[in-house]
Amino acid sequence: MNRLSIDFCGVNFKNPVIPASGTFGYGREYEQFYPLSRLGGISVKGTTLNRREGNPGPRVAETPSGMLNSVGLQNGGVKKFLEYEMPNLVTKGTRIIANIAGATVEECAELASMLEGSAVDLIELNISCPNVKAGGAAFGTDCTIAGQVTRAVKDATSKPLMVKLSPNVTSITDIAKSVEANGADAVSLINTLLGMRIDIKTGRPILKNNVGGLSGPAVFPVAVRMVWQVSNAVNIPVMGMGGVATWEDAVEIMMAGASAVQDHRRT
Amino acid sequence: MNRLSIDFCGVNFKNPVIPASGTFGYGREYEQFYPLSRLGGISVKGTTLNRREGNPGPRVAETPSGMLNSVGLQNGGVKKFLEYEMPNLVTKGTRIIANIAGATVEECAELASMLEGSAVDLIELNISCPNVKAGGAAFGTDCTIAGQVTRAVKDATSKPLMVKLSPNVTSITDIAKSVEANGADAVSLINTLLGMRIDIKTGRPILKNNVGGLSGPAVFPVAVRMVWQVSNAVNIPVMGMGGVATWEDAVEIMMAGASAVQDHRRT
Amino acid sequence: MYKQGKFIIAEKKAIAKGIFDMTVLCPEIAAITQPGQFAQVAAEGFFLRRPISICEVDKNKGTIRLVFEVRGHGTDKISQLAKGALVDVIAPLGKGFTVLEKGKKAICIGGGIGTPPMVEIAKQYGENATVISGFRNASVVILQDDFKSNGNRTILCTDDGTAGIKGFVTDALAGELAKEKPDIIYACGPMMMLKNVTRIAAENGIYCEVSLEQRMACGVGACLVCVCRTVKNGEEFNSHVCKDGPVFDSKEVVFE
Amino acid sequence: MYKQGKFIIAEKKAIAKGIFDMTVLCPEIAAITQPGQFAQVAAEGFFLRRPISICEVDKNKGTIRLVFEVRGHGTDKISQLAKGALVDVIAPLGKGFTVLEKGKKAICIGGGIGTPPMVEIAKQYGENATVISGFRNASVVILQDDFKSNGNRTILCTDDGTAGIKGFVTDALAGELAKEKPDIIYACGPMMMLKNVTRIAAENGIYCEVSLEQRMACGVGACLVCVCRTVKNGEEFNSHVCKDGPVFDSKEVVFE
Repeated sequence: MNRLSIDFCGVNFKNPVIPASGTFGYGREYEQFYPLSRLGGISVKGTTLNRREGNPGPRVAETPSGMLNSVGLQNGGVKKFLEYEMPNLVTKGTRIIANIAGATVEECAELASMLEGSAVDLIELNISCPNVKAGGAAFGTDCTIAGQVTRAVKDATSKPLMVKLSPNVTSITDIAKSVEANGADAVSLINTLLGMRIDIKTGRPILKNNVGGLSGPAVFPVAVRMVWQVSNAVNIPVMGMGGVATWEDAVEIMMAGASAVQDHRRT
Repeated sequence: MNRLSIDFCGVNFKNPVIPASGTFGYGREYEQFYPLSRLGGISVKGTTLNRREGNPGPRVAETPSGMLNSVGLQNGGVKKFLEYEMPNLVTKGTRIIANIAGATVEECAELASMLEGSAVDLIELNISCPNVKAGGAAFGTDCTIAGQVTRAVKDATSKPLMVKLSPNVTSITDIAKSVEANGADAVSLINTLLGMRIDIKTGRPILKNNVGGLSGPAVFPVAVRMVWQVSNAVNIPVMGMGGVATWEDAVEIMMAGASAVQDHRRT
Repeated sequence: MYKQGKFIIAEKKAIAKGIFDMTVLCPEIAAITQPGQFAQVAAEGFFLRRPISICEVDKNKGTIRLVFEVRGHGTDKISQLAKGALVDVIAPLGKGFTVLEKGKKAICIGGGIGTPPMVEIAKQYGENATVISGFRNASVVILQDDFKSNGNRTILCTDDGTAGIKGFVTDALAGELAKEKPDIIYACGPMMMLKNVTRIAAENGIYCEVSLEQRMACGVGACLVCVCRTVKNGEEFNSHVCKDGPVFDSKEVVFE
Repeated sequence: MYKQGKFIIAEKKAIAKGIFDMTVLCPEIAAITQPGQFAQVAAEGFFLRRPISICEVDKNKGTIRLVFEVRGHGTDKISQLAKGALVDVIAPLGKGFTVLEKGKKAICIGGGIGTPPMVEIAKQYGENATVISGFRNASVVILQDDFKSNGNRTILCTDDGTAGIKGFVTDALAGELAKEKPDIIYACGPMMMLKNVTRIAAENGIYCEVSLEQRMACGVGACLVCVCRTVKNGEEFNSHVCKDGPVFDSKEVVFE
């Protein structure tokens, strides 16, 4: 028997450590370093309904103990994911977490329904992206909208649903309670903190998109705090992430209440 | 003429760099390193109506490129500040920013009125502390309450009023607009981000208070982003702070829109 | 296929103002490195590695050579590593230059700190390669002797004429093409230079490869931050310097 | 008055399992250091300095001696600094031990890594000082020869009896007091040990000073994080280890 294996909202993972979405591509790039079969699972990069080119560069800026990124959800779209990536992923003997993001509630629901036939084990719904119909405010910054999109996606899928929460809010526990009340089987947190760097030689923001998401060890204390708050506020399992770089970090965020961890591979 | 001098909401500072409240005590501890007369000003540690013992220890935890603290506003109270610290500070030839914090709107107003006769140049109102009458939620996390306390303090003083904003909010620009509409002459940001560390040897939070405020270079990208957002949203001057450790950082946060900077001396 | 490890610095010296020359003993990397590939080098205390083009490879000695400029605190930290110390490197990374069969002629163009990757590719062509390199002034001229020991013909340009001929590498390129057209052109340097080299190559119907730069994170194609704009059969799309490049067919690069 | 600077490491060696002995050449600091004061030592790559008690001062050589245990990544980083390297130090900090006039007798008590600060204070008393030090086992016994060369009487205790007598320093202290009462007792070590030493000293009516530890940031009394609970004329209040201590009159410390 495998003492590291866990049951996470009905999905069995052979161990609780999973590379975070967006840091690991579809696994192809790191396969030689980390045989995917050794990973508890993989949360693949954010997938949208249609192919997205993402933001213009520069898309990255270094920060103390971290980095800002503004990739802008570049991906080939859900059809390419299902036709090109899934056939490869299913052969790897690891759990597959599909990370999905939509511009509207309807789009999120449609994305989930398109994954119905697939071998995806768990759906991770990214609610930190802008809700076009709500003037671009992120779904994840409003309890009502976060609840609505969760409910719509849950109704559109038979797979377990994990909602990825944004830390850029006044009360992350209120958001967590709302998505739990609306059918979420789990929550994952934290997504990136909104940040900015300016090139003092030019006076202009380093990122073409001006602002970007802060990740890395710098945000780890915020992740630990929010995981601790949320796991004390909801009854569904929490997947912890945000600057988890070492095994000690993984232990610490699990002590804060996470049942599983998404880590940020450093190479 | 001094090319570094600035006018900040009517107060002339000989230069725009000021040690942040809580990092510099009342100046006594660092005098031999930094003659106070060379500083643009000093934002003294948070002062409350009555003497406060603060939180039990440990009050500090190290984090990647930063630290958490939970001092809990330990201070001798406003009377001691006026009788013991002010007579010393007025001899230093630098601007004095009094940082005040109260448990209720009325207490904040009373604090401000007690500074009326003093040589304090600028009042910095800390609205990140818990509002006892609102169940302990920080004044600074609600637009209405932030506006109310700002108005009450403004009505109680003839001195320029700067409101120090909390970054632990969904929209810091909404809070900034509310305090501007209610009479704030300036805003300062960011206060610390709420964070937590756990000692993996004991499984317990390192801080006796469980959570604490994250400061240091780790939070600098969040500070730059919020200063940029707020300075584009209000017409009153912004004093930037949060992980400012080098002259390059000071330049960067001023490029983001700050007219002056509170820095975090590293020794 | 790339390797990661901490390797011994066999040689390190400053070769010009703020420019360092580091030879790293890493046989498993040297054995598989192609001209034009790069290395991701860790700078202690910094979150992101620094991408540095591989200047030269010695498969017999099992070494790679990194010539880089100190541009900030991170590269400054790397430049402080001493001979004998360990340096944390991931390499070889990215798509390198296309090497034509023996006897073909090449022109290699380097602009400033874009010059180092030209050493290994020019070496493949020996006397059949002409290396045109340009620098701000004499104080930052580098690698001319290395090209000569490759057997390459060299044309040195400086903006102020303090070394070689006064003028831009593109002027020298035009002059060369007027005399004889090579089978291929390689270029690395500022975007404006690459844009002009690309135009001149196109006007002369010569295949040209350019090596691009972009702010980078993972270096292996996973994080998608090092984006550059490219075009194929009329359709524009985003490529990534670390995996699709750093070397691109110049016709496929979209220059703003 | 304290100084900050980068100073040369004159000596560095490991003296027990995970315990290092570093001598730093800093005449301006050595000249003003009192027994029981401490230094704030920077660990590269870490935000906070590490507070380390000053074990010994040589005002002629202009050196201070720091004996510390590797407890985490930060102290590990400091322990890697080599002889001849620079170490960034702020010292002397805090309130040290009260030194009585010549001829007075003292008992100095060190528990584990609380032993180093006893070297300098015991030196002030020479043969009039008895040093009782306790350790987990023989593998972590330190500084006994230093006390002997001070001319001190030494009593060594270990929890498991693998060195010296088997038992606690408090047992040895009680035994000493039964024979003769000193004019003062100094102690540094685990809180439980300090609590018991304080009780025994009080029962025997002997003035006692204890040196405390707490997680620290600025080290100079500005940030107020290194809090400890103290009492004076019946009133309890918070003091700060870095400025009001690390040495306190044991009667004024509130032990939980």
